Amino acid sequence: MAKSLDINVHHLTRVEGHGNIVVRASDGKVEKCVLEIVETPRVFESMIEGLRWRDTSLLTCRICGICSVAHTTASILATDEAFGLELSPESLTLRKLLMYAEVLQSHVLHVYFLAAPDAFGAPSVIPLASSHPEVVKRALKLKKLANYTCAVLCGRHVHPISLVPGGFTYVPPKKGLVELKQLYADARADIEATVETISGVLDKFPSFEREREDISLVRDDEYAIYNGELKSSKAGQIDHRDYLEFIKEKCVEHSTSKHVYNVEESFAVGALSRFNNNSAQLNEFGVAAAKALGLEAPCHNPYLNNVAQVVEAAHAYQEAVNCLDELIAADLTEEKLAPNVVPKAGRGVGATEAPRGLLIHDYTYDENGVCTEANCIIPTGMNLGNIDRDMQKYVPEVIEDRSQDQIEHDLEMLVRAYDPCISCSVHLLKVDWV
Amino acid sequence: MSQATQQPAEAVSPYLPRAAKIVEAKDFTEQEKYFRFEFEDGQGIEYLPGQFMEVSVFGIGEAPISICSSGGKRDDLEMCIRSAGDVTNALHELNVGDTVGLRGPMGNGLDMDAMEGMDLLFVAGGLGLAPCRSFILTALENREKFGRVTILYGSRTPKDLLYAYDLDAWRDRDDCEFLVTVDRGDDDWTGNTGVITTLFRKIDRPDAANTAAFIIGPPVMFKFTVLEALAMGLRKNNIYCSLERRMKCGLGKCGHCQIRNVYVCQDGPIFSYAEVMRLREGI
Amino acid sequence: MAESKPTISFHDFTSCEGCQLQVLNCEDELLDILGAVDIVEFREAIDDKADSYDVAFIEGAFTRESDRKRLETIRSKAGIVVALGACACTGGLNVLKNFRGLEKSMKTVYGDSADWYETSQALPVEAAIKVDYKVHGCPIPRQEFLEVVTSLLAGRTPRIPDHPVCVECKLRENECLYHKSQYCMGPLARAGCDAWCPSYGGRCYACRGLISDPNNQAAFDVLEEFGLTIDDVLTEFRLFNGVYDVSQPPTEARVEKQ
Amino acid sequence: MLPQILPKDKLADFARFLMGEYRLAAPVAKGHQFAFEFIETPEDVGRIRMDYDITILPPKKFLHPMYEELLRFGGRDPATGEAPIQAEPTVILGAHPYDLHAIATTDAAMRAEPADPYYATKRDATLLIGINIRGYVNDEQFMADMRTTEPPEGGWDLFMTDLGDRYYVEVGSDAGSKLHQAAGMFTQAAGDDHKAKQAFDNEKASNLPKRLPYDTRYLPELMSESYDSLLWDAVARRCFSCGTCTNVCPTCYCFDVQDKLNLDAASGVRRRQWDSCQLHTFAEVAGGENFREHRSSRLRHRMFRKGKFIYEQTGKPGCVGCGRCSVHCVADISILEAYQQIADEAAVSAMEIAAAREESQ
Ligand SMILES: Cc1cc2nc3c(=O)[nH]c(=O)nc-3n(C[C@H](O)[C@H](O)[C@H](O)COP(=O)(O)OP(=O)(O)OC[C@H]3O[C@@H](n4cnc5c(N)ncnc54)[C@H](O)[C@@H]3O)c2cc1C
Ligand code: SF4
Ligand code: SF4
Ligand code: SF4
Repeated sequence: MAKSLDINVHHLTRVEGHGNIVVRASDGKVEKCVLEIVETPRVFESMIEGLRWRDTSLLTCRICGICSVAHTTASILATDEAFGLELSPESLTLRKLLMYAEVLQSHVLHVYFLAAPDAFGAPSVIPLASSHPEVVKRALKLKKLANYTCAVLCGRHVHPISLVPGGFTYVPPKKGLVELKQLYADARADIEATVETISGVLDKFPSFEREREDISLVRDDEYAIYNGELKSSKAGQIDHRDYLEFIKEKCVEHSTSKHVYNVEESFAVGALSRFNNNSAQLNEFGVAAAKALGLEAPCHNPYLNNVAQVVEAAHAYQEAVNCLDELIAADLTEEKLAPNVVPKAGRGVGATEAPRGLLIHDYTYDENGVCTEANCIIPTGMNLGNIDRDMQKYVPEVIEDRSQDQIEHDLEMLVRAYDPCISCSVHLLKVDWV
Repeated sequence: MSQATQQPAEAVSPYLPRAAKIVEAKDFTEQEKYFRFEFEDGQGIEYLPGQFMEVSVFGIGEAPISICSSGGKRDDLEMCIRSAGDVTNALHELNVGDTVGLRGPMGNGLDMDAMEGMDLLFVAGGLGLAPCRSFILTALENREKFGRVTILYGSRTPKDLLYAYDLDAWRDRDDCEFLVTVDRGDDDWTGNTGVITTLFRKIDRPDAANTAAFIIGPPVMFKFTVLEALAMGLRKNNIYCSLERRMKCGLGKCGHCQIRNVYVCQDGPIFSYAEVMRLREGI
Repeated sequence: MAESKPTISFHDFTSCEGCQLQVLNCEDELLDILGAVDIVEFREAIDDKADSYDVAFIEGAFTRESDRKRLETIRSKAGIVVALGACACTGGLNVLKNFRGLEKSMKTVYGDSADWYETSQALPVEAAIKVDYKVHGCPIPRQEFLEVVTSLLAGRTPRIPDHPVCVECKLRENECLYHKSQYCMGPLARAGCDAWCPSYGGRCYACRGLISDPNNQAAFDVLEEFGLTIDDVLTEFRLFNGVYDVSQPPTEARVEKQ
Repeated sequence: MLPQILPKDKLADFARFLMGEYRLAAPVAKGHQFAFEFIETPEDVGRIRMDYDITILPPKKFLHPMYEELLRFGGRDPATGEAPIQAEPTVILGAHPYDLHAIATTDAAMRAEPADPYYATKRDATLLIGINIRGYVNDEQFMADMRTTEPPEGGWDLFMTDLGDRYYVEVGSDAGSKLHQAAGMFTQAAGDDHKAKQAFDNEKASNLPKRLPYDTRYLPELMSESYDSLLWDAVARRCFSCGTCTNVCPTCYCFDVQDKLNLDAASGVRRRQWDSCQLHTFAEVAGGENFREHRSSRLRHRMFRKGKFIYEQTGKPGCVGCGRCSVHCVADISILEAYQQIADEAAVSAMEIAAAREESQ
């Protein structure tokens, strides 16, 4: 009977970046229950200011190596918009394909390497390599496929090279695309097996629910990943340029990452939020995965974010295959992809869905294409408040039935379920401090 | 496309080393270690003094090392290796019974028969005694062929002296003159102190026209001792040195050891002072 | 009896964690690496904590005084310390903030709440502890990480190139950016990335730092002929090599050129 | 071996024929420049550009690859070493005359005793099909001075000249002769063809003026005279020591040898890779002594190798005048200019130069 708790998970493992979970309770009453963010501030926005347009994305993609493609995409979308650049259909397809590849890579990495050990009762992926070698090999194979997609298209996944405002600086060779297509065909069974593996451990996810506000991008024509309008499950739909209407910020002392709020005190972004807002637009493969995993919208169990990730991995896989078919048919040439950028003064907002959720870059340029003001909103930053609220609801619910160790483990798992990318959450935006 | 590949039967790689076993190993100093090798194939080796081998440790690399035993046809060969980097450090970890790869002999070396009847002056500084020893031992083994034999050896401190047993043997011989000096002595040191050029004052003036000198040591020493040798009247063509350069192939291809138009690994490492002068970048 | 495997740890400081991801991105080699070494600490992937390590890989820049202790602890527990990636090797692009004025940076981002958080100049790990080897790059090239691991296992010095990126760029037969009227840091930048950026249409911004004998005179002449002003050159320089920058503050950030 | 004619529209067929028997390398566009690449698919055949101006890297990359395995080993034990010396039958299609000369030079260097079996094996398995040039394609070329505008005496198999709708194909070896016979799409050249080739040659000659104020027979001597010139310091001020000039040079063949380990940290390969005398580590030895520490001495060494040493060693040109090193140099350092400058300052009498010029015309 754990009437008193003193949990202090220092430098939480198996997440990106540094965070501590701190829970204090006495006599069954929770006094403190927060995720402390102890990452060093990196003050990216101030570094962006003064950079020329062609350097903004190469700086901001370094906010996070895990969702580097998403950061680049948000950044170049902002620059595209600021300069009013037209994108060729081929460049658009290439960009989307890169986003799908990143979703696939990130979700696979997260589900297999960071979350699965909990489900399999292993301390980390390393013992899994010997206890469940086929699972680890499959994970590596899928991860490699996604990585290789980026390598063929833009040089690399971590800090992509040829993905720039207005187009691409490199023409992916047809040979590479054809090779990729074959590799994707070979990987279909691995995605199916992933769905099966996870459906086998569904009972390992605690059944906990807390009603929440889900915010994500939406589009009429597809399950929005690359761009779209903002939708809140509680407050309707707005243009991406008006994001500040939904995303209000405040500093909190226990976190170098700012917290956000909208209708409620906190809201959620990420795979589960996207699923809740967009599940009707999943492709067949995604639908099949959701069915096999029994995931239905709206779902308010944050632990099932991992399950939503698997559904999205399947969806992204299928979309990637479609993009590849288009690109192979399109016969890429330098004329079709080369960016033709003429800088001009203006503001642009790039809103995209990083694997961990909504990501926004907002830049203002002067007439020479030098950035004068920048604002980035990072998904994990948005989720932090929601994580605190989840923990604060969860702990009292179980405080009498579970031991301190069990609770600690559950909370770690909860935080991991959000797939927080703490390093990227820690360089927040400029807001009006009135 | 045809998949056929051609593998010419006669093509033997000059990069493939022969396996050699360490049959003797001794620490001379903290940095220098002595090795005697025998080839695993039992074929032995024939070489001239002044030649060197590429010593190979798979996974680390190769290093050119002079042979320090006397020239001729033999079953074994000796080397003295200073630990200076990766390969030489790895070699220092080896002991009797271990094997290394050897390629060679490489380089020109010098046929001492051509010097029959001449007086010989050996001047060795530091590790330069290693290649020099091959000449010295070859000369002493064929003592009757040569006139006067004089050996000058300089080292930094008494602790750095190499081949102590040879030094004793040379000192004891009465058919050669042997002088040694150290830059800095210690409490036990009773011999000469000072740079090697000071030894020149202590030997009888040689028969200049009929003397071959071997000056082997670090570049600075070379400059000063050549001066002494020339001052004694020795001929530029009769003063020999061994040049050190970076080397990779030992086959006159990789370009690293090139000095102007010569490849040290093929055309050297033994050069006469007349040639070194022509090379300009030689020292 | 099997010898015990060398122990390896990973530690992260201020960075995007992309270099650790590059380690995980060695998909083909990962299982072999796990067979050859014991990874005893890798916060991104495992829970364990260890008392000592044969080799400690440190990712990220040293950006606040309170990290000094953690770095010193790692140093004292580790046989060999390897700096992993630009942030650890040179401070990486974190150094940019030093040029923006620290207080101002923090104010811009956190407003009145700025002094809740601790920060200081961004510096290379070397500014706090001795580093034995460096794996350069933003991100690190996988092949170089593997070269370092295998070399250290074999007990030899890892072969880290000290020549310009142009060497690799030419081997890949890229059209030189200077021929396309764009400029490039390749002639001064340390190779080892296989001319990654120029091969995909980007320019090299010297994320792997500078070679040890860059010809500054030539750089100045050529870039000037190219129509760049000194400000342009400095901006280009500071993206990744602010730490070498001698023309401007921060004085603290200047470390000995390697 | 009489000259042959290949209709231009049969070139693709010929390429496909070659692909059936050999690994085929040919020039293709690489951005706005050109590169030799392996032609592997029917689509690739369409990319072959026999009208290319000059490739970034010369064909040496097939004979002396930038990375080449010398040995494989299973561990430290020398008994585990083995040498994979092999070559795939290859055709290099579309080498310009100066590149054929350069191959002749590397042939001489690599086959000089002790011969390099890796190179020799590849070279023996390679057929060379040349293509003629029409003139200079940039200001840095001086093939006429280096006498490399026509193919060398031997060492190539076929040599094609573009006569508009057809190629005039000279046959340089038995292997070349067998090749065109087996291909079955060549016919013997006739009177008109010879005339057209003659016209081509005349026009070509007028497009290839000499650019040096002296006969290059005197180049080695002029180099010797200039050893102490300030020129080398002056030029080195701008030199990045980036090694581009040597990497793109068709007659540079220096290399480094390194061991690459597998993940067991025991087995691996010993391989060689292109190296450059311009890199500051090139002549550095353990302990830090560097025998060509100064940029100027490295730059001079390269120029001397090109203008003097290689020629003295092989009897073949050490520089074929292709201009690649100068075109690709970020700092615009021009070897042609250097060759011109040394003449101005060398202690060669004006008369000697005049005599040389007269002789060469
Ligand atoms: C003809 C000749 C004879 C020599 N004889 C001896 C001897 O008898 N005893 C002895 O201790 N040393 C001798 N050396 C020096 C010895 O070769 C170097 O100390 C050794 O190569 C250092 O290699 P390393 O791998 O330990 O050092 P690293 O610094 O790790 O060198 C890496 C590589 O660089 C090259 N390299 C570095 N230094 C040299 C160098 N000085 N010469 C050639 N290549 C070099 C080698 O290929 C070497 O493998 C001789 C050198 C030459 C050229
Ligand atoms: S593009 Fe850059 S790296 Fe490549 S050759 Fe040109 S200057 Fe060098
Ligand atoms: S090309 Fe330059 S910037 Fe790009 S990865 Fe290499 S060193 Fe870094
Ligand atoms: S290409 Fe130019 S800058 Fe580079 S090493 Fe050669 S001469 Fe120097």
